[in-house]
Amino acid sequence: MIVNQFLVLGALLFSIGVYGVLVRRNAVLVLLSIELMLAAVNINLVAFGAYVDDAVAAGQVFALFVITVAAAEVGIGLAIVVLIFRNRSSANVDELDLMKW
Amino acid sequence: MSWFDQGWGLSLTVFLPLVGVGMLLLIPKSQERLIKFVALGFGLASFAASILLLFRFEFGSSEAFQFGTDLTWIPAIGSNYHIGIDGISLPMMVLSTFITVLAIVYSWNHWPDPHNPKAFLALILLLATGMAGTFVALDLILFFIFFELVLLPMYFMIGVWGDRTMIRLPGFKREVETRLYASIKFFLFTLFGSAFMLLGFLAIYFKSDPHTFDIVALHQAGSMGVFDGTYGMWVFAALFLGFAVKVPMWPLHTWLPDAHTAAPTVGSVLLAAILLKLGAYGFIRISLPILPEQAQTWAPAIAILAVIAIVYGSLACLAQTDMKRLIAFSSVGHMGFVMLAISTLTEAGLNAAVIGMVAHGVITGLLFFIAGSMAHRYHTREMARLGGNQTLMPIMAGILAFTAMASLGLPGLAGFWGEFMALLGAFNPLAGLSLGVFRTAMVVGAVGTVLTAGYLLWMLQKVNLGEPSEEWLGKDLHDADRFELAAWVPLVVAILAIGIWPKIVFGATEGAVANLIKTAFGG
Amino acid sequence: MFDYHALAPELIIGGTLLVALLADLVLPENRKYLVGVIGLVGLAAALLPLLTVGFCDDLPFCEGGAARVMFGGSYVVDDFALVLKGLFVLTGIISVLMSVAYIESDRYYQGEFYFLIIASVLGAVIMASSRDLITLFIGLELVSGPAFLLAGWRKGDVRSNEASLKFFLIGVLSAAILLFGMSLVYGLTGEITFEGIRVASAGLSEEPAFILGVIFILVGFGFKIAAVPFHFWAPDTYQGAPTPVAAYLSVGSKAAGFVGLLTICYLAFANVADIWGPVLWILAVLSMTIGNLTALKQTNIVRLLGYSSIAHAGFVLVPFAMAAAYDAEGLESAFSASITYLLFYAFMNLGAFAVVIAGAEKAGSAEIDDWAGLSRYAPGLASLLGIFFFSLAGIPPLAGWFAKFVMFRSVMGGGAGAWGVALAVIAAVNAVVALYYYARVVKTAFMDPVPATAPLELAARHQTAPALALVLGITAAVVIVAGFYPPILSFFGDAARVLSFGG
Amino acid sequence: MTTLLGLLALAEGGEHAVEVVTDPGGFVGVLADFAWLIPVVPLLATFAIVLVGKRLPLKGWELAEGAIGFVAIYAVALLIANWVTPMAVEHHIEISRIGSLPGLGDLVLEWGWVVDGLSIMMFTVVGVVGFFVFTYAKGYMEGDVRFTFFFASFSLFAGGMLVLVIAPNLIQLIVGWELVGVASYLLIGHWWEDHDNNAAAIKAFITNKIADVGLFVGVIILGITVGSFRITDVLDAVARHDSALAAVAFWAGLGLFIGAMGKSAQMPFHVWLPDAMAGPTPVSSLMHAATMVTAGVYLVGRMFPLYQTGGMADDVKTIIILAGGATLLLTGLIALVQDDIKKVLAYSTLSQLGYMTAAMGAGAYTAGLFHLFTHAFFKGLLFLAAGSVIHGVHSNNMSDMGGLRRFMPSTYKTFLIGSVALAGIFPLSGFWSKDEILASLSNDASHGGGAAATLVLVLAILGAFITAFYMTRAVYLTFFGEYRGDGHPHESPRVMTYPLWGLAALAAVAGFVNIPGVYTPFTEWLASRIHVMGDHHAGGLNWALALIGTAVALAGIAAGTRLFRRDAATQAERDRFRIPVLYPLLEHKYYFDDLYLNGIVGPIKGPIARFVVWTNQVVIDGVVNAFGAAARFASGYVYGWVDQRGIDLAINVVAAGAGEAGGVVRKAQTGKVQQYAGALFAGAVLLVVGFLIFS
Repeated sequence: MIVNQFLVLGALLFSIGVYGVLVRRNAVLVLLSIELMLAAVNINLVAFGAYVDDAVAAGQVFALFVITVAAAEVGIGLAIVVLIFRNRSSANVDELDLMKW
Repeated sequence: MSWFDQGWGLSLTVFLPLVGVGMLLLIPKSQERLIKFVALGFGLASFAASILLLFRFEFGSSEAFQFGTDLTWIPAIGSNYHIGIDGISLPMMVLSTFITVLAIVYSWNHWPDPHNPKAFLALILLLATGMAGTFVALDLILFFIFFELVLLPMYFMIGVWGDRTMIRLPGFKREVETRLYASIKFFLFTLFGSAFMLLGFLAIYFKSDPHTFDIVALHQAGSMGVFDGTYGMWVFAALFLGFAVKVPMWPLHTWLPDAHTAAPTVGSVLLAAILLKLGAYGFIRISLPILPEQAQTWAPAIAILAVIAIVYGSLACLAQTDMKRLIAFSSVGHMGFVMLAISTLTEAGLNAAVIGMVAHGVITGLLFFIAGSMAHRYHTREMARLGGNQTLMPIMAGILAFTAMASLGLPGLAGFWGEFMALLGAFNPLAGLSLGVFRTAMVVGAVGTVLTAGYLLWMLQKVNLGEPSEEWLGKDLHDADRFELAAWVPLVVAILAIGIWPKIVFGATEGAVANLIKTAFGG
Repeated sequence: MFDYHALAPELIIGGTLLVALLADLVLPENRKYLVGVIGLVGLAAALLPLLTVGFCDDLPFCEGGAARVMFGGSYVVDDFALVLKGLFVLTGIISVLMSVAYIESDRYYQGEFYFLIIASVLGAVIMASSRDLITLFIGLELVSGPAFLLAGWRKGDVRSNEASLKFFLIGVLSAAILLFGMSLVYGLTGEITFEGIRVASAGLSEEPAFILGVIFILVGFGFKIAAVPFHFWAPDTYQGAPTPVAAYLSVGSKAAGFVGLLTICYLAFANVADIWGPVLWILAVLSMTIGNLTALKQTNIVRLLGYSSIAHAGFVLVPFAMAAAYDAEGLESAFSASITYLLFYAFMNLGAFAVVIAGAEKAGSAEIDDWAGLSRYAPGLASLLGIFFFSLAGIPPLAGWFAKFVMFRSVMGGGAGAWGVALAVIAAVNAVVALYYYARVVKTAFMDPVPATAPLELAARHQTAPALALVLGITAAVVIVAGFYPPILSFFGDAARVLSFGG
Repeated sequence: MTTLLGLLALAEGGEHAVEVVTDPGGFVGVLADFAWLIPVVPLLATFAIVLVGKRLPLKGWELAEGAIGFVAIYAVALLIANWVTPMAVEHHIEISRIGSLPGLGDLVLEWGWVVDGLSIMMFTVVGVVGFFVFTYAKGYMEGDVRFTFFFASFSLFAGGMLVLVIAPNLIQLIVGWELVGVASYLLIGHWWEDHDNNAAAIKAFITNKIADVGLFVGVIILGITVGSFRITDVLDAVARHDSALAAVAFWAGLGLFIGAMGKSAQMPFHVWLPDAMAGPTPVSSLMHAATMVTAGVYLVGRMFPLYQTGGMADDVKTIIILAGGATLLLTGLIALVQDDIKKVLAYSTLSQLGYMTAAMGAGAYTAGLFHLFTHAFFKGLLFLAAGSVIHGVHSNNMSDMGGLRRFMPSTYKTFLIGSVALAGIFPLSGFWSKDEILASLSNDASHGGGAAATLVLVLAILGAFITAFYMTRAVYLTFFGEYRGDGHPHESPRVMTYPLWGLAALAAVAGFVNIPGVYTPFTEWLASRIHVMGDHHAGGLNWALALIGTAVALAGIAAGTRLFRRDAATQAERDRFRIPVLYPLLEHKYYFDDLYLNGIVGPIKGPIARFVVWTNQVVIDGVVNAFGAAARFASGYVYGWVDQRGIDLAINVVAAGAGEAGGVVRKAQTGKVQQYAGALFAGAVLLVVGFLIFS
């Protein structure tokens, strides 16, 4: 089967995620962009998993783990964002420069 | 006493002061008398051990490492606790323990600000361990540890108890306290040197086969030319950097005047008397025997740097107005003679180097003691303001004059032998070395002795002679007290003894040196 | 399949977690510190099986030897793993001890705090044994996740929040990059276990996608060990986070990152050292140089330690750098050099942070200038400061020298050649530069006059908390003794070396 | 026969070597074996005086006097013994082995003592003259601030001088050489409250130290090439025409002679001696006239076979003779214009040392040392007498004296005897020794000495005239005419006058021990050396030269009398036209001092030294501090730009890598976290790209 299209898709998603991380100002959106990157990773894993198709289907298993961990991380992330929003009533990441020098 | 001869004697000499440090830390700060006695006790114990070794030493076979032991220390890197002394290290070790005791005695009632005898004495004892250890270590890593062990105490001694006058450095806006500048300068200079020295040790280790840090084994390897070619060149360069900073050789010497001047009296004494010797000793013990080929290549360069140091140091002294700084600069010149002697790679040269080091140790140590005591009385070191000291404090002035005479290499006193024999060695260096360079060096060095005489006599004139300026007439300037005399008289005796009967030192060194030269240079 | 003896540490810590949670539910507010005690007991208990497994061959009741392989090679308990688990558990214990007083001072969520630290330690312990990508990744996340929260523990403090969010975002981003790299590696080798990857990756060192994968994985760990240029989060986070947490991050989680790097580089990518060797050479040089130079300018001690820990990461990376050039002996000594460095670094850095905590309480601030003349009113503390900082600077006879030494040793030998020597020289110069800023703090504490603003009467009243004092005592003792007799630590570094390649 | 030191040496594992050429045996042998006491006793006396001197009834003088008395007796005993049977005995005690020379064996340090004619003669001079001077000094220094310290230094000098003359090897010779130098430094600066005296003392020390460079080099050359520092070994090598030595002998000989020029104050090293008069007069008498300044001549004598014709360094002889000639004339002239009576005698000493040196240069071993011998007595006497005068009138200047013969008769008579002896009038000692020098010079001129010898002969005769002239001047200005000083001059106490008479007697008769062709025991004494001294010594009395010399001297006296007998009052002004052309030159002592001070010492002490310190503080330390500054700057730069702001650049890289447009990048540069993220990603990209490019 042909794996390249999947890889290109993954790469695109990943790049978009990176773009988002770099330019979006709202922490939640940055978070989501990272989720995009993880999604790209999952695509890769699944595609490769199908491609190499080893006995333990490691790719797919890995993907499942990634999804779970991602969920957990989003939980942590949102908690922190809420915390910050409470203290400064803003979730803009570019205002976080207390410790510049 | 077999246990004593099999490593315990040396270990006691080296580590008793360290135990003393531990004891001091347990004593509350308020118990000053107790603190002093404990410190003195451990200093004396270490000294006694070294003297006992001196008497048990087999002078007949002074080329052999005696009283040694070789225990595994850090198996991970194949480094052992290998110690022992031969005729070269014996005088240096005894000197270090000797000076330590005197330093403690002198400190008895001379406390620089901020007082705190507990910390001060602890640092002296720590230094003692480092100094003695360096002279007995027969393993490169062990040597390195002891060599570095003196850094911290001296850094604190200068930085905490040092001279607080403000100086402005050329090219800098802000003024800074001398002690702060001097201490960190000393620290960084030495660490810079020794970092490269460590790389050099590693390079030796990996080139030797089987890999070893054992100095004795490496002497053999070196004499068989294992470390030849450009590889050895770089290694020698690395070691050179480490040792030359410590000696110090021109132009790596500039930490010395600052450190010596800023340090408290005892600090200056220990610096001048022992610490400077660690570098020169490193050359004799490590560089020469392990890298003989490179030593021969480098010898002319070292000789040239040495004579530059002699003349440069003396000229610098002529322009000093601060008595202590003058003495500090004089060390540059005198160590120049030691290095010149070493660079000749001859028996006469190395004998001269060792006796020169011992002599410089006792003489300059005493000079710093006196300079310190005078600053203690007059609250100034400006020679322009002093004068007529001979009238005000006859005894102290007398000892100062005596020591100055010894320092300018007066025959019959300790200083002469090192100086004269350095020149002697320079006249015919090891076969194959450029006669032109060394004989020129000899003449320049001889001229250096004239300059030396010059600045010392002028110092005496400014400080001792003439009518005392009236600013001192009212003051009660008591002459040397009993602690000062207790610390100085032994040094005076040593100066005389070594001067009249240099065999005290040569008797130990001659065999060891002859063997070293023979194995390393086949000469 | 299951080797309960070998897995005992993980199980005990896991159990401790549950107990801690329950205890936190039932305990009244003023008894919460007991959770910490429970944690300590649990962690201490976890040390026991480590020892019994480690010295299995000498013990009558124990069979199976020291190196045990489980789950088809995915999970291995060899001496390397044991040593590092030991390190992590000890770090955990010390961090908890440091925290007790600190957390009590602002009294909320103590229970969760200890819970999270122990969880993070558990993650690190798992990483030490994981020998495939998934386990490694899980372990990594288990280390990071709690750490994100811990960094933001002082909820009221905006700096703390900020530290936490920065840490989190960068952490997750790097995790994503790491995963992307892993996915590529998996795809190109078709293997998950390190052994399999090592075999399959034999010919791949020219394959761009594979190179991309490897480098992305390095980047992911580079974040964890705070190597330049992936270090930016570290100073901010250390400064903002509660100091004990900063201590834990700079030692525990950094060490965890190195464990991942070590195992994956030396086991999975052993055949493609020519890829990661040069990369890590560059990272090492950048980390040492920029870390040290930047530290020179710092005015806040915690931040200074942050940059110093970056520089130290560079020093730990040094032995990796020449891997491509090493012969077998060289590889082994490099591997052990890194571990030994980590062991020594752990103790002196934890000690340094402990001093900073105690000192900040005495001097009322963590700004260097406020520490002027500390030795006048807190001589003991000042001396400890000197001990730990000069040890970090690598001045004999304090333990640090040996760490530096093995680091130099690894690049000078093993046929490292000119690049190795060059790296050694750069490291040497950096060591000298580093001395300057360490010495500057000591100088302030010892040689500067006490400022008028110094809260002397407060300092006089204030007593260092016993737990913290205990930490100081232990670490100081280790630093001094190991300085004169390094084998007490280097023994473990060595042991780890010998058997990890056997296992 | 082992002695105490020998035992000590053996105990130390050294060897005690005895080298006997003509063993006197018996009691004399014992004397020779214990001769090491000669230097040791005064040195011990020195320590004793320093330690307990102040507490003794006579404040330490008795120790000094006892020591020097012992030396005198011992020396005379040896002299007599040597008179009966010439002896030459050497003892060496090894201190230690300091190295080995390929082919030559070990190089050792030794203490030792040589008892032969030459050293015995010197013992006698030092001992006897010393005894008189020490006695005299008790009176002269009575009530001085540092009476005790004075005698400590004085017997230190005696000890050092004897270490020098008893030395069988060059190292020990250097030891004594420097010891007398220090003693001289201490005694010239005895009244150190006045910085002029200190300056004089330092000048003396430094000048000698400069000359010592030559001595050191010479000694080192000899020691290394011969493989031993023993003088006998060196002379053996000369005797057997050792080729290695022959190659360097000239330089070695020159080096030694430069050292000798320093101690014996030959031009251009003469500048220190006149200033040395700042010391107490007994010092000037014993050290700066009788003994110490003759050490240079002694050294040449001791090493004579090296210089003598057929020796290896006989080319040096020309230099020696010329140096001597120049010194004897030029310094003699300066004596003409001095007002300070001690300065007159000082320049006269320089001039007489010139005679000795010239004689040595002429290869006249005996003549040179004979003049040393006689000169010791009459010049010592003259200084003591002058001291007695100064003691009487409390001034050094002859312009404050005059007519003193009435007030201090014995001083006057003894001074007169000394002057006549110095002028070389028959039959006083000076006549014999000076005549022998003239004879040897002419002899040398006719035996290959060449033009130099002839020239110096003429100079010497001229010098005889000048000597007589200035001594006459001194006598008239001091003892005749009206007393011009203030206060009432008085004769000195007996403790001072008796020594004057003692020395006067010796000054009168000392010459008879060497009447050429008639009775010459002195020549035999000096001949009793381990090595034969070739010495072309004029056979009989050279009548022609004797007459010329005497005539010239008488002429000088006549001229002096005519010029100075009547109006001594205003001599200072009159000197100006009495010595028309030379005067300004003489007044400024040929500008030597100005040259040395402003030309050499000044620059070194001033600009050069300051420049060196400047290089130290600014150049070398500048580099050091620059490193520090650079590190600080770099850290500022790295922290400010790379670590904190420069990440923007990283973002651009990412943007470029991700093919983004610049506009987006602008926006991207806001939040710090995102910059960190950007840096992270940029790092990754850079590494990958870099790797793909470079591998």
